[in-house]
Amino acid sequence: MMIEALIAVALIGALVTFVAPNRVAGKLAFAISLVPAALSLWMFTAFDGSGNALLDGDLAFESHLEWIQLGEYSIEWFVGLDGISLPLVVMTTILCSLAILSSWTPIDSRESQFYGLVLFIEANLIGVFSALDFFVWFIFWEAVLIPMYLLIGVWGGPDRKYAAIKFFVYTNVASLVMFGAFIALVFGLGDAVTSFAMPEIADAMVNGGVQSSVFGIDPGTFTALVFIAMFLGFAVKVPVVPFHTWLPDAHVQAPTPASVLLAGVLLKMGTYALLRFNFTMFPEQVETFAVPIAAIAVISVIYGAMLALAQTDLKRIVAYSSVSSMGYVILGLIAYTQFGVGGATFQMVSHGLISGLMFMSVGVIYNVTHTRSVEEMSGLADRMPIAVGILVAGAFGYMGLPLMSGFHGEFTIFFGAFQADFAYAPLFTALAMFGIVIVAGYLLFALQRTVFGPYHLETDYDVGRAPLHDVAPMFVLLALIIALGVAPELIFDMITNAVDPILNGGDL
Amino acid sequence: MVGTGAGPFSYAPAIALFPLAAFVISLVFGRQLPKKGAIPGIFATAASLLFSLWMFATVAGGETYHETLYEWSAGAVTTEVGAEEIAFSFGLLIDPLSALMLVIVSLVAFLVHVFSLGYMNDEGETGLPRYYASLGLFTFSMLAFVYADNLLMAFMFFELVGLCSYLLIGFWFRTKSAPSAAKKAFLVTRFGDYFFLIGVVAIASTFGTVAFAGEESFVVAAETAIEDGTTLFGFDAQTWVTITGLLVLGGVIGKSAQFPLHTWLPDAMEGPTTVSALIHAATMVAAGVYLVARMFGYYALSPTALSIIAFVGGFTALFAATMGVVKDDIKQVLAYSTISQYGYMMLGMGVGGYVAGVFHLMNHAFFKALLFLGSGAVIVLMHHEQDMWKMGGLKDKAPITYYTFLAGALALAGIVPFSGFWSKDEVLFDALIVGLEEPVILAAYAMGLLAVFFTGFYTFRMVFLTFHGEPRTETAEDPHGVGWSIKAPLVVLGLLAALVGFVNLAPIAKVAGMDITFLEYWLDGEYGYVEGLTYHHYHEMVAFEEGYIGSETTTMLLSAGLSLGLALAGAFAAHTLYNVPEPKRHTTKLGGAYTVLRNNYYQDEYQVWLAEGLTLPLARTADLFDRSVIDGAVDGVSGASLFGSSWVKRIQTGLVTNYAALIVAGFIALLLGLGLYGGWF
Amino acid sequence: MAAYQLPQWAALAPALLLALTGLVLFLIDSISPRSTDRTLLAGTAAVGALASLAVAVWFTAAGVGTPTVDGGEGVIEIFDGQFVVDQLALYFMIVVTIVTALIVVASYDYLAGHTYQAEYYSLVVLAATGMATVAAANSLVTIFIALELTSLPSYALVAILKDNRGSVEAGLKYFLIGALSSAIFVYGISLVYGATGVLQLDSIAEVIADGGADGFGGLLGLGILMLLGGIAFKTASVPFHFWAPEAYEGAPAPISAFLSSASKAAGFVIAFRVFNVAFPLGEIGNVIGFDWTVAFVVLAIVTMTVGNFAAATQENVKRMLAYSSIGHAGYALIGLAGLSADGGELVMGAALMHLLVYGFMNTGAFLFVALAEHWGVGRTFEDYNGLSSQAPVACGAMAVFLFSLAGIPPFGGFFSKYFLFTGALQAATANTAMLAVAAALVVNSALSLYYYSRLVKALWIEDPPATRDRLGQPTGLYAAIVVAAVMTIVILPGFGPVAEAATGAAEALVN
Amino acid sequence: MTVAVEYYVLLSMAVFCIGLMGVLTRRNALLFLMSVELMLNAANINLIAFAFYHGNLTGQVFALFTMALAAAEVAVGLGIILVLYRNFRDVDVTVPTTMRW
Repeated sequence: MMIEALIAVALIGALVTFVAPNRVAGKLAFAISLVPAALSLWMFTAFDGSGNALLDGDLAFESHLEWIQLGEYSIEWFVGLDGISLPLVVMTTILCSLAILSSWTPIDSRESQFYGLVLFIEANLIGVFSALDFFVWFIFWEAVLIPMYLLIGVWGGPDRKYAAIKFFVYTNVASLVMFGAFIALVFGLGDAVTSFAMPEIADAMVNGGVQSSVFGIDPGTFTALVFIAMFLGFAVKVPVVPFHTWLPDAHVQAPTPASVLLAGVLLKMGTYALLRFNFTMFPEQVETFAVPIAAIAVISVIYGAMLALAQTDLKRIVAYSSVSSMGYVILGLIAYTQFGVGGATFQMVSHGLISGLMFMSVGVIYNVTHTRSVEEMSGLADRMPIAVGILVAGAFGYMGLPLMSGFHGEFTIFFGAFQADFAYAPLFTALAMFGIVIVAGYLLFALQRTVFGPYHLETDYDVGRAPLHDVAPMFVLLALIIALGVAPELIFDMITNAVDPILNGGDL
Repeated sequence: MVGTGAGPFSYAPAIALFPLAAFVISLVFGRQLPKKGAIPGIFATAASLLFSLWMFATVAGGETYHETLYEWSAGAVTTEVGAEEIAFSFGLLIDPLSALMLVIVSLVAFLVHVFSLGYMNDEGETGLPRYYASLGLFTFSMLAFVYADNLLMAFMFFELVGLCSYLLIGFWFRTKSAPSAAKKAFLVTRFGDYFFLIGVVAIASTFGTVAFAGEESFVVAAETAIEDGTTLFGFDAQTWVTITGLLVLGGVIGKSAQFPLHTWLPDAMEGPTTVSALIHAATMVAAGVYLVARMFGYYALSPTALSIIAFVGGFTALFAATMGVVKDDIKQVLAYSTISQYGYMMLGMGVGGYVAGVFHLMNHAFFKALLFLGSGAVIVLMHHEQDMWKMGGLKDKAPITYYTFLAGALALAGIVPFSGFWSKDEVLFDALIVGLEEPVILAAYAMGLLAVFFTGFYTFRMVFLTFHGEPRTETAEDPHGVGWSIKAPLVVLGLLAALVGFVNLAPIAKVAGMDITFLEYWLDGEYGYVEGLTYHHYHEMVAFEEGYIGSETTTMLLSAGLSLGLALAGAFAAHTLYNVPEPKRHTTKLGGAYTVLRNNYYQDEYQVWLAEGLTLPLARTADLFDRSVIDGAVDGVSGASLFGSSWVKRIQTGLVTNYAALIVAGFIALLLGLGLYGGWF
Repeated sequence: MAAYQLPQWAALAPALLLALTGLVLFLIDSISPRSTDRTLLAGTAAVGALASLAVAVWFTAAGVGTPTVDGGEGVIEIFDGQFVVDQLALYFMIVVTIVTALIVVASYDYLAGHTYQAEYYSLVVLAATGMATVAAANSLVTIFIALELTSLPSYALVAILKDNRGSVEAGLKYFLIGALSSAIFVYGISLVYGATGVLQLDSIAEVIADGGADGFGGLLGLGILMLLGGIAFKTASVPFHFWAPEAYEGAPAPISAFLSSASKAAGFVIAFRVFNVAFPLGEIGNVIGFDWTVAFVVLAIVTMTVGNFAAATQENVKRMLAYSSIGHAGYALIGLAGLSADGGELVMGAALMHLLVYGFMNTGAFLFVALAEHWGVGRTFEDYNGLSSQAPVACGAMAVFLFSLAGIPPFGGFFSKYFLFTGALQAATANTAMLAVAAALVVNSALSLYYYSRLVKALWIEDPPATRDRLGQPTGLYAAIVVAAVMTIVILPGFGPVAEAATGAAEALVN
Repeated sequence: MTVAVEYYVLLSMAVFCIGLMGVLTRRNALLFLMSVELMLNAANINLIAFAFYHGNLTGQVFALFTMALAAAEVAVGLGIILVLYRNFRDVDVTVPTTMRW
C-alpha cells in the first residue's frame, strides 16, 4: 500500500493546502511534500523488485483492487513499481518538494490554490509512473492536464492564456488519438486479454500479438497503424519535432516551478509511456520503424538545438534545449540495446534533475532582474556569485560534463545507439552527437552574455543575493546530479535489470 | 611485472585526490583562509609532487601498476569483434610514461602555485578562492587524466581540464574579452572532443573494451582484428582503425591547439599568466600529445594516421612560428611558440619517434612554463604592461628574471646545450630518416626544419625587445620589484630548462657510443614496464621504412648541424635587427605578408564566420520556419475550426419558420438517403 | 424481499410518488392560492422527488427488474405489458428524480419573489412524472401519452417568466417545434400501426418476426423514421434540435437544466426501448432493407459535430451550454449507433452511464448559470470574468462540471465519455462505419475542450471587473451545486455500481 | 361496399402534407397551430383506417387519446400565444428573433 500512501498524502495535502490561508500555504505545502519524498526514498532503499513490470517481473509495492467490470473486460486498481518507474517516482517527489520551495519567492498571489495544485500534480505524476492498469494509468495521465493548465494560466506570464489553452488542447488531442489506438489494439487482441491490465496486454502482444484482422485491416498493417498512432500520441507529449511547438510557449509563460515540473517530469511522461507501450509491446514494429524514428530523433536533437541557438530569452533557450535532449532519449530507445534503452531511462531522470536546476536558476535570475532577455543583462556573477555559480555548474551539466549525470546518460545512449541493429545506426549516432557541440554553443553564449562581462541591467532593479530558500533547492539538485554522475549504478543497475526483458522478448 | 595493489602504488590515488581536497577546501573556506586558499593548494601540490616522485622511484625500481579501482557502469553489448560484456571503470595505469608525466605535471603545478602567491595575491585581487579552487580542480583532473588506464576515463578528465581552462581563462570575468576568450577556448576544443567522443564510442562498440594496456586492451584487440582481417562496421580492420584513430585525433588537435583548431590558444592568454604557464603551456595542452603517446600502439597500427599526425604537426610548427614573428605582446609570442612547439611533438610522434616526442614534451613543459612565468615576472615588473615595445633594458633591473628567461629562450630556440636542442633535434632526425623514404614525411620535416629558423628569430626578438636596449617607458625605468615566491620557481625551472636535456643525449650517445640515452631506456622498459607499452614494441609496429644519408651517424650530425645552424641564424637575425638601443618595427617592412601574419592568416575570421556568419543565420531561419510554418499549422487548425464554428452557428437564424423548414428538409434528406439505401424506391 | 409483498402496480411507485407530489402541490395551491411559502412548496417537491428517488434506488438494490437468472425479481409487467418495470426503467427513473430533486432545491432561491410558485413546482413535478412514466412505458400509446405529459408542462415552464421576452420567445419556439414533432411522431405511430396492427412494443417485434409486416417495408420504414423524428426532438438531436438553443437560453436556468438533462434522458429511454424492443436488429433489416443503426450513425456524427462547432464561438454562456448539450446528445446517440444484432451492451451501457453522469454535471453547470442570473452578473463570458475571486466554491464546482463535461479526469464525465469511445471502437470491429463515429468523437471532444476551458479561463484566469458588488450565497442554489459537484467527483471512484447497473440494463434490452 | 385502405392512407398523407405546408408557410401563430392540428388529424385518419383494416380497436382508442392530447396541446399553445402577444404586440411567429446564432 506504499504507493497508495504516497498518492493519498499528496491528494489530502492538496485539499488541506487549498483551504489553508495564503500566508502559510507555501510552508505547509513544503512540509507536506516532504512526506512523499521521504517515503519514496525509503521505497528506493527497500526496493525488492526485479525484471520489467509489464513482462511478468516481480513488482515492488504491488497492489490490486477490483474496480469496474466493463462488458467482458475488467478494470482494476493495479499499481506497482519496477526498476524503470521507481527512479522516476523518486525524482518526481523530490522535484516537487524543491519546486514548492523554489516558488516561495515568485508566487505572491492565491498561494493556497497554487500550492494545492502543485501537490495535486504530484499525486497524479506518481500515479502515472506507478499505475499498471491502462485506465488507471490514463486517468492519472489526463488528470495532470488540469492543474498544469491552471498553473500556467493563472500564474503565468503575459501571454499565458494562449500558452495554457494550446498546451491543454494539443496534448489532450494527442491523448485521444493514443487512447483510441490502444483500445482498438485491445479489441484486436480478442480473447487473449480480458482486462486492461498492461502486463496482460503486453504479454499478449509479445507472445502472439494481433491474430485476426481488425476493421477489415490485416493484423500486420493494423498493428503497425496502432504503433504509429500511439507513437504520434506520445510524440506530442515528449515532445518530438514537429509536434513541439506547444512546449516553448508553455515554458516561457509558465511560472518557474511549473516550468520545473513541466520540463522535469511532464516531458518524461511522454518518453516513459513510449518505453512502456511502444517499445515494450511492439518489438517487431520497433525494428520495422527503427530508421524513421531514429531520423526523427536526430532531427529533434539538431533542429531543437539550432532553435535554442536562435533564442534570446533564457527560458526559451532551456525549453528548446529540452526538445533537443528528449531527442537523445528517443535515440536511446530506438537503439533497442541494453545501453541504449537503459541510458535513455537514465537520461530521463538525469534531464529531469538538470533541466529542473536550469529552470530554477533562470527563475532566480528573473526574480531579481525581472527580465529573461539575454540582451538586457550582463555581469550578474558580480552581484549573485553563488546563484551564478550553480547556474554555470548546471549549464555544464547540461553540456554533459563528465562526473555529472548528464554525461552518463548521453554517453550510454550514444554507445547503445552506435551498436544498434538498424541501418546506418553509427551514422545517425554521430549526427545526433553533434548536439553536444551546439548545446555548448548556445549555453556558453548565454552565460557569456548574462552572467559574465561588466555588470549591467536594463530593467530598473538592483540585483542582490538570492535568498536561501531559492538557492537551497538548486544545491540539492546539483548534489544529486553529481552523485548520479559519479555513481550512476545507483539507479542504472535497476534500470538495466528492468530493461533486459524488453530486449529479450519477455525473459530476464 | 605489473604490480598488485600492494606497496607504494596503493597510495597512487592520493596523487590526484590531494588537489581535489584543496579544491573543496579553497572553494568552501577560501574566504576565511589566509592567502585565500593558496596554502592548501601549495601543500596539496607539494604532496602530489612527493608521491609522484615516489611512484617514479618505484617504477625505476622495476615495478608498474595497472589496477581497476571503481567500476561505474557495466552491461551487455553486441560488438563487432564479438565481446558480449563491457565495463566502464576508473583505473590507474602507472608505467614509465605516466610516472614521468605525473612528475612533470605535479612539479609545474607546484611551482605555479608558489608563483601565484607572488603574482596573484599581491595585487589585492578579488575572487582568489575561485582561482585556487579552479587550479586545484585542474591539477586533480590533469593528474587523473595522466594515469587513466582507459580511453573513456581519459576522455572524461580530458573534458574536465577543458572546464577548468574555461573557468581560469574567464577568471577576470568582469572584462568583456576574458569571457569571450573562455567561451572560444571551450567551444573549439569541444568541437575536437566531439570527434574524440565518437572515436571513444566507436572503439568501445567495436572492441568491447576501452582499456589502454593489458591483454584485453583495444590496442591488442585491434591488432588481432587486423591479423584476422575482420570486417568492422563494413570496413576492413585497417581502415576502421585509421578512421577511429583519426576521430580520437580530433580531440588531440583541439586540445594541443594544432592546425586548424589552434585559434583558441592565443586568445586564452586573456587568463592570468600563471594559468597560461600551467595550463596553456606545460600541461593541459600537452594532454593531446600525451594521449597520442598513451595510445601510440593504436596509431602505430595505421601508417595513414601516423603520417597525417606528422604532417599536421610539421605544418603547425611552421605555420605558428611565422605568426609568432610579428606579435608585439610578449604572451602572444609565447602562445604561438607553444602551438609551434606542440607541432614538433606531433611531428615526432607521427614519424614513430615516440621517445623524441615525449622527450620534447618534457623539455617543453619546463622551458615553456619557465618562459611564461618569466613573462609573468616581467608583467609584474611592468605593472601589467604586456607590449614589448613599451619595455626594454630590464636586463640590469631584474637580473634573475633575465637570466632564467634567457635560459628558457635558449632552450626554446634550440641552442646547444640547452634542453630544447636535444629533443627538437631528435624529433627532426627521426622525421628525416623516415622522410627519406616517405615523401609526405619529408615535406613535414622540411616545414619543421624551416620553423627552427623562425623560432630562433622570434625568441630572441622577444628577449632583446624585453630586456636589452634602452628602457622605452617610465615603468621600464623603475620596475616594480618581485618577491621570492616569484624568483624561486624561475630559478628551479631555469636550471631544469638548462639541464634536463642531458637525460637523453642521443647524438653524443651515437657518436661516442655511450649508453646515456636514459629516457629511451626508461620508456623502453629497462626499469619497469607494462607489456605492449614499450618503445621497442611500438617501433616494431610502426610500418615506416627508414633511410639514411650515408651512415646513420652522418645523417644525424647533418640534421643536428642543420637545425642548430638555422636556430643560430634566426637568433643572429634577431640580434642584428633588435639588439640595438633603439629598435625599429622592422616587421612592417614585410608589407602585405605583415598584414596577413598580423591577422593570423585570417584563421579566426573564417572560424568566427562559421559560427556567426553561417550557423547563427541558419538557426534564425530555423526559428522563423518554426514559428511560421510548424506553429502556423497548429494555430491554423484551431483557426479553421473556429471559422467553421462561426459558420455552423449561422443555421440558427432565430426564425422559427426557418427551423420548421430546415427540420422538414433534414427529415426528407434522411428519408431519401435511407430510402435509397434500403431500396424502397 | 419487501418488493414481493407489494402489489404489481407498486412497481411504478417512483412515478406514482411524483404524480402524488404534483397533486399535493395543487392542493396546497388551491388551499392558499396566493401562497409564496417557498419553503413549503420547494420542500414538498423536493421531498417527493427524493422519496421516489429513494424508492427507485431501493427497487434496483432489491433486484426488481433484474432477470431472475441473475438472482433478481424479474421484469414486472403492468396492465398486461403497457408498462414494464425493468432495470432500464428504474435506471432512468433514478436519473430523472436526481435531476428533479437538484433543480427543485435550486429553484428555492431562483424563484425568490416570483409569482406562480405553486404552479411552477407542480408543473416541474408533473413533467418529472411524465418522464418517469416514459421510462416504464412499453407501448407506443403509453409512450406517446407520457411524452406529452412531459412536454406540455415543459412548454409552460419555459415560458413561465411571462414578462421576459426571452422566456416567452423560447416558450413559443419550443412549443411550435414541439407540436410539429409530436405530430410527426404520432403520424409515425399510425404508420407503424398500419404496418403491424399492434402498438405494444413486444407485439410489434413478434409481428415483424412472424413476417406479418412484410410487404409494408416502406410504410414501416417511414413510420420508424417519423418515430425517430419525434425522439430526436426530445433528445435535441439534429435536425430536430433547433428549438434547443433558444429554449435553453430563454428559459429560467433551472428549467434549462431540467430540460437538457432529464427531458433528454426521457427521450433516450424511449429511443433505447422502442428501437431495441419493437424493431430488433436483424429481423427489422429483412423488412425495411437496412438496420436502423445506419440512421443513428448519421445522426450521431451530425449532431455532435453541429452541437460542438456551434458552441465553440458562443459569447453567451447559457447558449454555449445549450449547444454543448446538443453535442452530448450526439455522444449518447453512439449508444444506439453502436448496437448490432449480436449485442453491443457495452456501447449502449456506456451511453446510459453518460446520461447519468450528465445528469449531475450538466445540471450543475446550468444551475451555476442560474446562480449567476441570481447574482445578476450578466450572461456573457466577459461578465463571468474573475468570479472565482468572489465565489471560489461555486466557481470550483463549475470548473468541476466543465472539466467533467470535457471528459477530463478525475471526474465522472471522463469515464462515461471514454467508455463511449471504447464502446464505439468495439462496435467498429463489427461495423466499420463506427470508426467514423469514433473519429468524430475525437475531433469534437478536442473542440469542446477549447470552449469549456474558455469558460474556466473566464472564471479563474481573467481578472474581475473593478465594479462588481459582493455576491450573496443563496443556500438552495449552493447546496444543489455543491451536491452535484461532489457527486460528479465521487462517481469516478464509485463507478463500479454505475457501470454494473448500466450494462445490466443495456444487456436486458439488447439480448 | 368498402374502400381499400390505400385510399385512406393517401388521404391522410394529403392532409398531412397540407398541414406541413401550412406549418412552413404560415407566419400567424394560430394558423401554425391549426396546421399542426391538421397533421395530427391525418394521423387519426390513419389510425382509424388501419384499425378497420386490421380489425382491432387499438387504433381507434389511440385516436381518441390523440384528440384529447391535441386539445391539451392547443390549450397550452394558446396560453403561450397569449403571452407572446402581450410581449411582442403581435402573433407573427417570425417577430420574436431576439435569440439567434
